[in-house]
Amino acid sequence: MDNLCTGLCTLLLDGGFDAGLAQFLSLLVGVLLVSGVPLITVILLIWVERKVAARIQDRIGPNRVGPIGLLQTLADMIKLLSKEDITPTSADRLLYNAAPLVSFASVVLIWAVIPFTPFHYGVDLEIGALYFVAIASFGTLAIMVAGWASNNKYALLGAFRVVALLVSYEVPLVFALLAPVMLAGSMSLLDIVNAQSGMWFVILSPLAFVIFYVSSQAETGRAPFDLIEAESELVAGFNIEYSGMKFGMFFAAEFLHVFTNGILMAILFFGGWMGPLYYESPLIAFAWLGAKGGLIYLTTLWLRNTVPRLRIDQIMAFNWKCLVPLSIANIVAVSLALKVLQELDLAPRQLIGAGIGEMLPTTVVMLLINGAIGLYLLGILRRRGQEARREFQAASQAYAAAPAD
Amino acid sequence: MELNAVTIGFAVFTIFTLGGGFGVVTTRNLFQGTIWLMVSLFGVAGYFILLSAPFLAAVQILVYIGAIAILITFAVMLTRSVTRIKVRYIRLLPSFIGSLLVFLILLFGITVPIFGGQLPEAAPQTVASTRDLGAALVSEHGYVVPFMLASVLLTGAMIGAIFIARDEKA
Amino acid sequence: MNVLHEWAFIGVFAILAPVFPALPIVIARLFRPRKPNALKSSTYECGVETIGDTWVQFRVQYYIYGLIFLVFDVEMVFLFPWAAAYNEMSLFGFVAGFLFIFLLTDALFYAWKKNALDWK
Amino acid sequence: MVPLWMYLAVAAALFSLGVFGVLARRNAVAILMSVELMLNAVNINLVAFWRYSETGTDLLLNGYAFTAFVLIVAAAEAAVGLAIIITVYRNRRSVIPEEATALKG
Repeated sequence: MDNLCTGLCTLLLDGGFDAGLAQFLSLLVGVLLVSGVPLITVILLIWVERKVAARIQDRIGPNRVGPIGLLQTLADMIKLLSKEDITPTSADRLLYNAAPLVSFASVVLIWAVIPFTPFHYGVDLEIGALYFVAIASFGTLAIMVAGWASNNKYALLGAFRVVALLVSYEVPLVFALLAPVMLAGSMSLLDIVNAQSGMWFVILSPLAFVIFYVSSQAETGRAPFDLIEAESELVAGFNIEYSGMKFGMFFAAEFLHVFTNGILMAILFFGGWMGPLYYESPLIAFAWLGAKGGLIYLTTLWLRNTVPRLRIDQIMAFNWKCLVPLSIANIVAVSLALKVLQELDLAPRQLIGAGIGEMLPTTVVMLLINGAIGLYLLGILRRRGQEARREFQAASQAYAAAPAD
Repeated sequence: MELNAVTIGFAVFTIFTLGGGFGVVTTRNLFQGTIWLMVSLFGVAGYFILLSAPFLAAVQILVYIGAIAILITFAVMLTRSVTRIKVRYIRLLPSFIGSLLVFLILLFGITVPIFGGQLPEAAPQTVASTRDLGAALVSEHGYVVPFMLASVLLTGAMIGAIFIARDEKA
Repeated sequence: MNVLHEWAFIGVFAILAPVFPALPIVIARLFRPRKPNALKSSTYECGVETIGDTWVQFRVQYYIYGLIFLVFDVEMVFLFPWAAAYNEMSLFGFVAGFLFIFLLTDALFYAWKKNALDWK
Repeated sequence: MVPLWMYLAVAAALFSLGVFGVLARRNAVAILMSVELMLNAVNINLVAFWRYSETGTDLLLNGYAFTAFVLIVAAAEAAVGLAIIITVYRNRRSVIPEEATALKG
């Protein structure tokens, strides 16, 4: 959008506008264009989410409002608009009202740095990768504030559990993020995409992708990590006191966050807009990004609807005793292998602009290392699973053998 | 001082920083105090951006709003009777006079006489990138010793804090 | 000025981002009914009267997770520039980064050994 | 551009607010938060000096790197400080520093 902004700016300047005002107006148009993408997608996403969930559960899903239920979200919005908005008397009014806004804003703000095509993006920050992690931390704080400001035991308990989950899974997420940054030698998302011209990072570092995928699923509070919506335990968790449109905002934020994570993964690991013919037209590049992000998004929906919820102690143990050590091992392995290959002149010093041919030895070595670590991990997990099953069987036999009172 | 993006940003972030700081020292409710602290530190992050240090701004938000805010909130909830303290302040008047004196000395004793004359144009346009920082952190001519010390400090802090905070009975 | 221009974009975005969700909430004010009563706006606990203070005592495990997270979060501060400078780094710098990661991993293993990572 | 002294003035004000909080607040957590304010005032100064004087010389990154180290120290201080407060609270049911007198001679 940068070129568009400057173009508009000069146009306005020629039209006799004040310099500062022209700059501001062009910025405003740019922001509206960029933010339009997530705001329009979110309306579609809610429909997709419900339709996919319904199909997986062998239902039809929304099909009454509009063709194949496409307008269902609009109908829901009208319904939510007309719902009474109850603020509990004991709530902290200011923080209570601010929390859903911050929650939604923290997701939309991520889109400022997402490169849609090689030339169309909000901004290309030097610290892009760090930026979206930092912005996401506002979402965590918003949940904490929502839980506290409701002044409700369940809300506070739910918020505590969710925040503990979110901060825990942020560690492997950020460690996994280090791998693309290291491979590209830059934190700018544009550079990271450009560095994948030779080989996608998902092939160079599949483990990092898996870690990122799992922890971003947890970051959005989706099953199997859905402590956020543990209806059976916490009567809906931190948002229990919210109603009407404010409640809707938390959910819109969640849906959008899942899709945003899909797009981010497409950018970080699947080459973003890269694909056949992407240089022909920005629309094709944009379509590639959307297709990749959408596919990843669909797999998260699939996972969400088919995997049962884990207990909180299992979730925490899985994170701290499996994902975090794995992500550290992964980063050590990636950096070590790449350094050795670079010293042996088998890998290009700069991945930006590297061809497939140059990347071949690196790819093979990286795949082998990742495979070895992955197999080792699977072995450990299998042994742990067998142990757990044996313990469970012993316990159930002891229970069956015990004399009934 | 003309009106442009930088000056507007400076004014806004000053309101954030000082307003948040004021909230921290005056509010009785510690949870709200934490939020005020975050408002204040967000303003500080804004200054970092105005001063062309976006990396530090991101780190400020990541460390303070992402982690320390959560940590303080957890601690506030763990020490429940914190909110029951009837008296908010002790030695209110002497503290007020003392801090006012500190402010006046800092402002009119050091800042204005020494740096008041420095022109705004003194700021150079070349700014270091994050990559330079990364290279400097681990180079033998750079900051490798503090880098390692930071690592030791963090390890020590984590081990120590876990050792202190762990509930022996549980 | 170029860097600041980028951040001006982020600034305008940050001002507008909370406005997007605020708009429907404000618009809803025009349509929605407003008939609050004491029962409706009381604290919701499945219909049971709420007993005692909201600020029940929490377990210290939350704090310990927060603490470990904080330490790792701060570690990122240093690892990100290190990773960004990776390609033009000398072997010395590379080893220094490794040592850094190793020391922090040490702390994680201490926590593991002390069972501080278990949800009790 | 904003002149350097304005950044320093804001930092001085923030520092004084922190001093006031440390001296006058009764609650240990509030005192810790005030200490964080003071550390951040220092950080504003460091970055401002770096931006306005250092980038023109050979010492390109001193202020920048130093700020990052102050951030680390602040984080470590918060972690250990809060852990101590939690432990003192657990043992004495109090978060008022004046009441923790077990080690007083």
